[in-house]
Amino acid sequence: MTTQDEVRREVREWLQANWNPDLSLVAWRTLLAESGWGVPGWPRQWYGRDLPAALTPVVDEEFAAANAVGVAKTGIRMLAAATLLEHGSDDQKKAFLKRILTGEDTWCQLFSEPGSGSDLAGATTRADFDGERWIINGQKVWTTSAHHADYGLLLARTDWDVPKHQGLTYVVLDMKQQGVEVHQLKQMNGHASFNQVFFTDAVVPADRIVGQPGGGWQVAMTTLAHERRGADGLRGANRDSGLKGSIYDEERAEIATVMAPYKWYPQRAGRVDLVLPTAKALGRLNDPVAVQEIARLLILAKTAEWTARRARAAQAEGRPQGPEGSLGKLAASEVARLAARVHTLIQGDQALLAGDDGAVDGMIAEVLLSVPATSIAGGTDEIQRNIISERVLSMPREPRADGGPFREVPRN
Amino acid sequence: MTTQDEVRREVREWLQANWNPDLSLVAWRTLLAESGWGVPGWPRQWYGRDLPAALTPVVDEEFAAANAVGVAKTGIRMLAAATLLEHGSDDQKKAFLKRILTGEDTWCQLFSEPGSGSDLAGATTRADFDGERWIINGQKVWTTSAHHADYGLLLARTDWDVPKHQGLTYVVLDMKQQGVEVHQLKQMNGHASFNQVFFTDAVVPADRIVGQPGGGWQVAMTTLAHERRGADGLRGANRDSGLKGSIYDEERAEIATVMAPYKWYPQRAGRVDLVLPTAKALGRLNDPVAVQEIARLLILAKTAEWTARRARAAQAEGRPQGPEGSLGKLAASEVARLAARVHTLIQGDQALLAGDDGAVDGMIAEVLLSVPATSIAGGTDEIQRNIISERVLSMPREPRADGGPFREVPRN
Amino acid sequence: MSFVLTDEQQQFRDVVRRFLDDQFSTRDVRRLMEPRAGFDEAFWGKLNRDLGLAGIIIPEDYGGQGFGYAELGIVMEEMGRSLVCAPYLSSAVLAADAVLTLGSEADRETLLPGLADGSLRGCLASQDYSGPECPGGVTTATAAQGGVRLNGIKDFVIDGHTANLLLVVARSADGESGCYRVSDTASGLDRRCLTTLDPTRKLARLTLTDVPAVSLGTPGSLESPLQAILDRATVALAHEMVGGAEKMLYSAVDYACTRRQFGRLIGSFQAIKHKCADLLLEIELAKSAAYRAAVAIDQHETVASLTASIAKCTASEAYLHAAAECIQIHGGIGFTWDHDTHLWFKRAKASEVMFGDPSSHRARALALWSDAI
Amino acid sequence: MSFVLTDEQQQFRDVVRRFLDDQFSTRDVRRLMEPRAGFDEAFWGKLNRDLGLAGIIIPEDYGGQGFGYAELGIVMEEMGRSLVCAPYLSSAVLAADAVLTLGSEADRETLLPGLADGSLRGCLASQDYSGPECPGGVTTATAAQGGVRLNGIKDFVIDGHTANLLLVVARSADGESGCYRVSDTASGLDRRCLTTLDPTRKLARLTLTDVPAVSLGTPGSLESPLQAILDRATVALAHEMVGGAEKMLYSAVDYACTRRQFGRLIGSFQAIKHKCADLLLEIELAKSAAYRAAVAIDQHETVASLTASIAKCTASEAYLHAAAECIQIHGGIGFTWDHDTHLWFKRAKASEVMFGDPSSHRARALALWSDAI
Repeated sequence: MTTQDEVRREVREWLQANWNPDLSLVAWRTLLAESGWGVPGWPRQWYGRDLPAALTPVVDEEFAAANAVGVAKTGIRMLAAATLLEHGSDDQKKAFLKRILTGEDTWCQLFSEPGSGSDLAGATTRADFDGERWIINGQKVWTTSAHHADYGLLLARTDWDVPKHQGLTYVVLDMKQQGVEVHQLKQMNGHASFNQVFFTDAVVPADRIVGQPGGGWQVAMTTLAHERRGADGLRGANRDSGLKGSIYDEERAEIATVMAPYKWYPQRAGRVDLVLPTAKALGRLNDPVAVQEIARLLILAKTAEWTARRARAAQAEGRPQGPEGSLGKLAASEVARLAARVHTLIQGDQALLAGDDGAVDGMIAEVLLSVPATSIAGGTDEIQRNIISERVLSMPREPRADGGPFREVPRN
Repeated sequence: MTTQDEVRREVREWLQANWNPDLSLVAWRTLLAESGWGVPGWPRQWYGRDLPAALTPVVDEEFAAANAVGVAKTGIRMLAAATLLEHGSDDQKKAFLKRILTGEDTWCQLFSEPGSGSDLAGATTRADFDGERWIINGQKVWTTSAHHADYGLLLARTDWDVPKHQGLTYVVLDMKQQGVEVHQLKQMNGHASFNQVFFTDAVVPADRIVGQPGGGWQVAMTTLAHERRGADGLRGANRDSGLKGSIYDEERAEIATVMAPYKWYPQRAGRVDLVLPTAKALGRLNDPVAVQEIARLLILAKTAEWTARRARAAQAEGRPQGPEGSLGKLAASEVARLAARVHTLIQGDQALLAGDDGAVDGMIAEVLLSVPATSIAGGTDEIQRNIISERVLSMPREPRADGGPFREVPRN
Repeated sequence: MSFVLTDEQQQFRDVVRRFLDDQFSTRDVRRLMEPRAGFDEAFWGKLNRDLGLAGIIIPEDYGGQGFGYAELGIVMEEMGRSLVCAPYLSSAVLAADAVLTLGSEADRETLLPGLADGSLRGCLASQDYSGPECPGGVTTATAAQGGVRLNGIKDFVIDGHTANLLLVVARSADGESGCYRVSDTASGLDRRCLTTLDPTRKLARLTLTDVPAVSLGTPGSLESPLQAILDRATVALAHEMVGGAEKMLYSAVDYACTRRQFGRLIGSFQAIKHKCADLLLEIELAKSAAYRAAVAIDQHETVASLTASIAKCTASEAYLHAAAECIQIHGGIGFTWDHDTHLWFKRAKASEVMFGDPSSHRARALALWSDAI
Repeated sequence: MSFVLTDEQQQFRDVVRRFLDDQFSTRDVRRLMEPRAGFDEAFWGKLNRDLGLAGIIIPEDYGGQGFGYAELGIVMEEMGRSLVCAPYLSSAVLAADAVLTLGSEADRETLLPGLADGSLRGCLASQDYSGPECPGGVTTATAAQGGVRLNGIKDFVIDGHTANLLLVVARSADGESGCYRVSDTASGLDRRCLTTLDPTRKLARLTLTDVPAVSLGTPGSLESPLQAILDRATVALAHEMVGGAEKMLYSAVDYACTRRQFGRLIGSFQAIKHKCADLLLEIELAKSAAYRAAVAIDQHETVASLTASIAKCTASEAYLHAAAECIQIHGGIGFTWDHDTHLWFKRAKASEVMFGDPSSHRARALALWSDAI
């Protein structure tokens, strides 16, 4: 068995021999992908080194020590990669994985539809086989980064005469084609981070099906599980190394593009970090009522963090990944809701002020207008409660009203 | 149209001529029932005077002014009377109504069963017709006063091959017979105010059916509507006139018997009245956190009271009685729950002490152990929310899982 | 004390609702919420010509309708439901009440007819600016030739940047507080529309530098009458909030009764039904409080301040809760700019802290608690 | 810092759970909750002979097991789940910790082996009686021949009426606080079992009138070590509460998965399912807090008091909420005496205010807040 020290020595030697900040970003990442050190946890056959999860942090540490740039790791691309690794054909892996790591391609996820939000499996965007290619018609929504994505992970209905979960097919769609139209969607907080995507006879070649025709729901579940686990690498991706040099500039630009739609996510989560500083600055820690509410919030956020850590530690010890993602998501909704209340309690009528007039550069106002998204995006609180009660507590499902051929299911 | 003044003169004259505190309670109430002044809102044919609801308070005022005892008005007897007035045969009215008013008979309500609590219409106590009489077998529960009641309002299943609401029959059951066994049921707060009632080949004569065989659910709805409206006369029945004389003593004794099982109801409701006095006595009004919670409670209780008054005023103006009962019941649950929290916050560890050691003669501890009943008794909060959403907000019912012949409905 | 609308009041509500349904939509809200807009001259004119709404609480002798707060409450509820953008709270409620309460007979005769017909759009600048760099700032009135000069900064003045009758509370050197009329074109007056999270109702900051002013009525100990004016405006606001909350609830219910997921109307799921039932209860309680508070004003009860606080904190929580759940029940679409729900959500959020947040009103309610309510 | 039980800890939990499942049921609870009972000598003996539970935190040198609060937490969770009635919190946690922390080496050698094998059942009387007629009363220690005499009233002493080792906190004339051993048969000692709403754990009032006592360790400024002892007991209690809360949740879930109404298992209704999901989250958060607080004690972290407060207030609310919802989901039957749920409900309610109510712990948590947690 490989030890930590062996891995550390090996990666350090490789970096000493190969790391070169004067390369272009893509050139360096190509080298990295081929060496397997970019994603050492992946299979050797596909740009990895089959390293157990417990040992990959060592690699990250050595990259950080050497100020070496890593592969592209943020955004939907990582969900695409995880899904293709699990369900893709060898040809698909060959075609897409490397360019995902080099950052040459960006991706988006085309699951939600206006008529199927909570009920993702109720998608009605259709893919019809014309004997040679799949012809796509319909509409998707809540698509982050669709306006610059090269490829989309599309869930489409290919069979209307079987129960709804069995008639879906998962395909890789080339976004840069006629028949794909992308419109921005503005939110109530003024940001516009999502898109609507319209398909009019868009085309997907036959070999771009991931998994089997009719087996799209299982493939989508893989993508969603990785998303709930936070594999989209959005956490902490905003840290800037501050290093000077063209390759670092290139990396920063790449990350900035991917992260742009997520700028308001910290506000959506409630900006718990602002609570104590603003309360102190405004002398609100002398008010016992404010103290109770602030404590309630900080305790909720902290115990949620500990609970997530406990779940991760259990996984690290090899216990199965459960639906803790749903517990964490529900906790995050509570935190965000309570944070909005607490910010208001602290600020009083100053909470009204927005933009340049607003407290903490308008961040408080942005929090107040952003938190309502937390309990909706990525599955509503109600869906999370269904998942928790059914999959963790093993409580019975509700009687189904959507069985039988999808064609006959009542829908919008 | 009769005016207030006319009614006032008429009742005053009648009382001057007839009120005699030296009569026995039953003798006086018999006179009263026959005069129609005991329940002036009832039909003339049945011990009333057809007086509109707006005018009956005048009668009460004159009785109070004369210190005249009224008819028996508390407990399930009034629900029995209201139900018989609406659905009973003339023979039944003749047999029962007068003795209800004189207080000679007491009644109980036999609806709930161990297997049908929220789902009252799922009753499985059976009534089988033997060609002459109905034979009753089964078990009821949560029956207040069953141990001394003369008659019971029984909902029993007479047809197992029709949908569940259509196979129920409503009968008047003589409680003083073999085949009816009553056991006390002790609650978690130490009181024992309810009974279980077991039927083993108990007998109901054919002419004791109220309404039609199979039409029991509609009749039960009448009883329940009167119950939710508070027609059981439990509100304010504890006021003692303090008057001396044998007829008053008799009345007090009669009321005491009926009211005994309800002794803990004020505690169940949360004893909001104790909050300000105890908070003041313990100096807790200096604590801003306590102040918030106390205010929250008092405001909740007060706005619930105003809302009930608004609903009554609307009814008094002739607008239809709606399902406001469910809103009031839901509010009462909130009040009770919050009251328990507030009492604890005020008392701190003194809240632990019970019995003679306890705050306010142990009343606070009794509140803490009684409030959980509020959100259950008389229909759970969940049932009230169903009623409100379906009947006030016209939201769709859930898909039925209990249609078809009752025999085939899955049950406990 | 009656809690039930009379038939006349019910008819009045129907008239107001029909008018607003015809004349005002969220398309207007979206137009008027642009920076510095705030209201529409034509709509304001029609509102007053056709229904005389600006004069509701102004006595008939001064050109008004001489109604009470019960009727005002009806108007506010309907305006809350339709999310009307107009200087109604500022002018027809606050300014009209200030002139009625504080003004001399001459002031009333001069100002009330204009306020009643809407040609005057008043505002009441009662709150001093209190930023970190200027805590506890007080606007002062200094005697000068032919009147006084005002200096200071007034904050959160509703419609303060568009009003053409400015009433400003200030304190003189001897500590007396007074209410002063300032011309909207006075020199030394700077009016800035604040950027707030609720673009549907505009708030302004008035900076006064040696601004000439004349006293409204006689300066004196105005704390108590001023508080009473604010209390009455608080009750009017509570009615507006109750109307908005009801709109949010029924909007959510309507959507839930047409939207299908999992082969069912989402309104058939208990998760949604029970949410709506709880909201209805909360809103009914808040409505009772608002009605009760209006009665207390109209009957000149001593508990008017207490009931105002009860009305405000229950309405605040009900409205915000209803607006948030309305977004939740709509799901993603409810969070978009193009969907209308956020317009009410923003009004709810801003109204929550206007005239005091719920916790301050709860504390005041308990301090004033009386069995007479 | 690890939040996950090791395999050994998991096995230990299994052993404790199996033992309690076999040896203790709610039939025992009902027997022991009779007035003045409180525990069962035979069960207590077996608990300590078979599993050595009374010695969990006592070092091996003194006959204990030398475990930390992680293991103690496991025991408390399981005891909470089974609603064990035994002098465990009083003796194995509070008294053992007091002797360890405050006692001299001689005290430890004399007392710990007995506490570890259960032959000594200790209690710690730390709280002074404070009734309306005697606010702020303080128990005093006065020097006398061969030791001291104690005077005062101690309140809410867990198992104080049955303990055979009484440790009493008192203050001397010069203001020093000390902890004193009192014989359970001492003259002048009156012990009364209080009537509380939770008959499953007995609390006593000790009235001391010139009671002879000897000092445990050296009197001095004991505020800080005493607070630390109470903090650690608070963490142990939080674990017990988490165990009880889980029991309540799973009891509700089990019932909902067998009870049918309207032709369906009630556990298939969202009203019930979502309640249970929310409870699970709340309990998981409280459990994380309890684990974190145990780690802080075992690692001697400076944030131990802070994490104790977090653990206590989250566990209090989760337990009470779970017990109340467990009654609600059971419906009427859950409110009856013969059904077991109320036993946990009462323990939850009493534990809520023991060692400080949630709001006092929240306030303390914020005062102590640190980024080091």
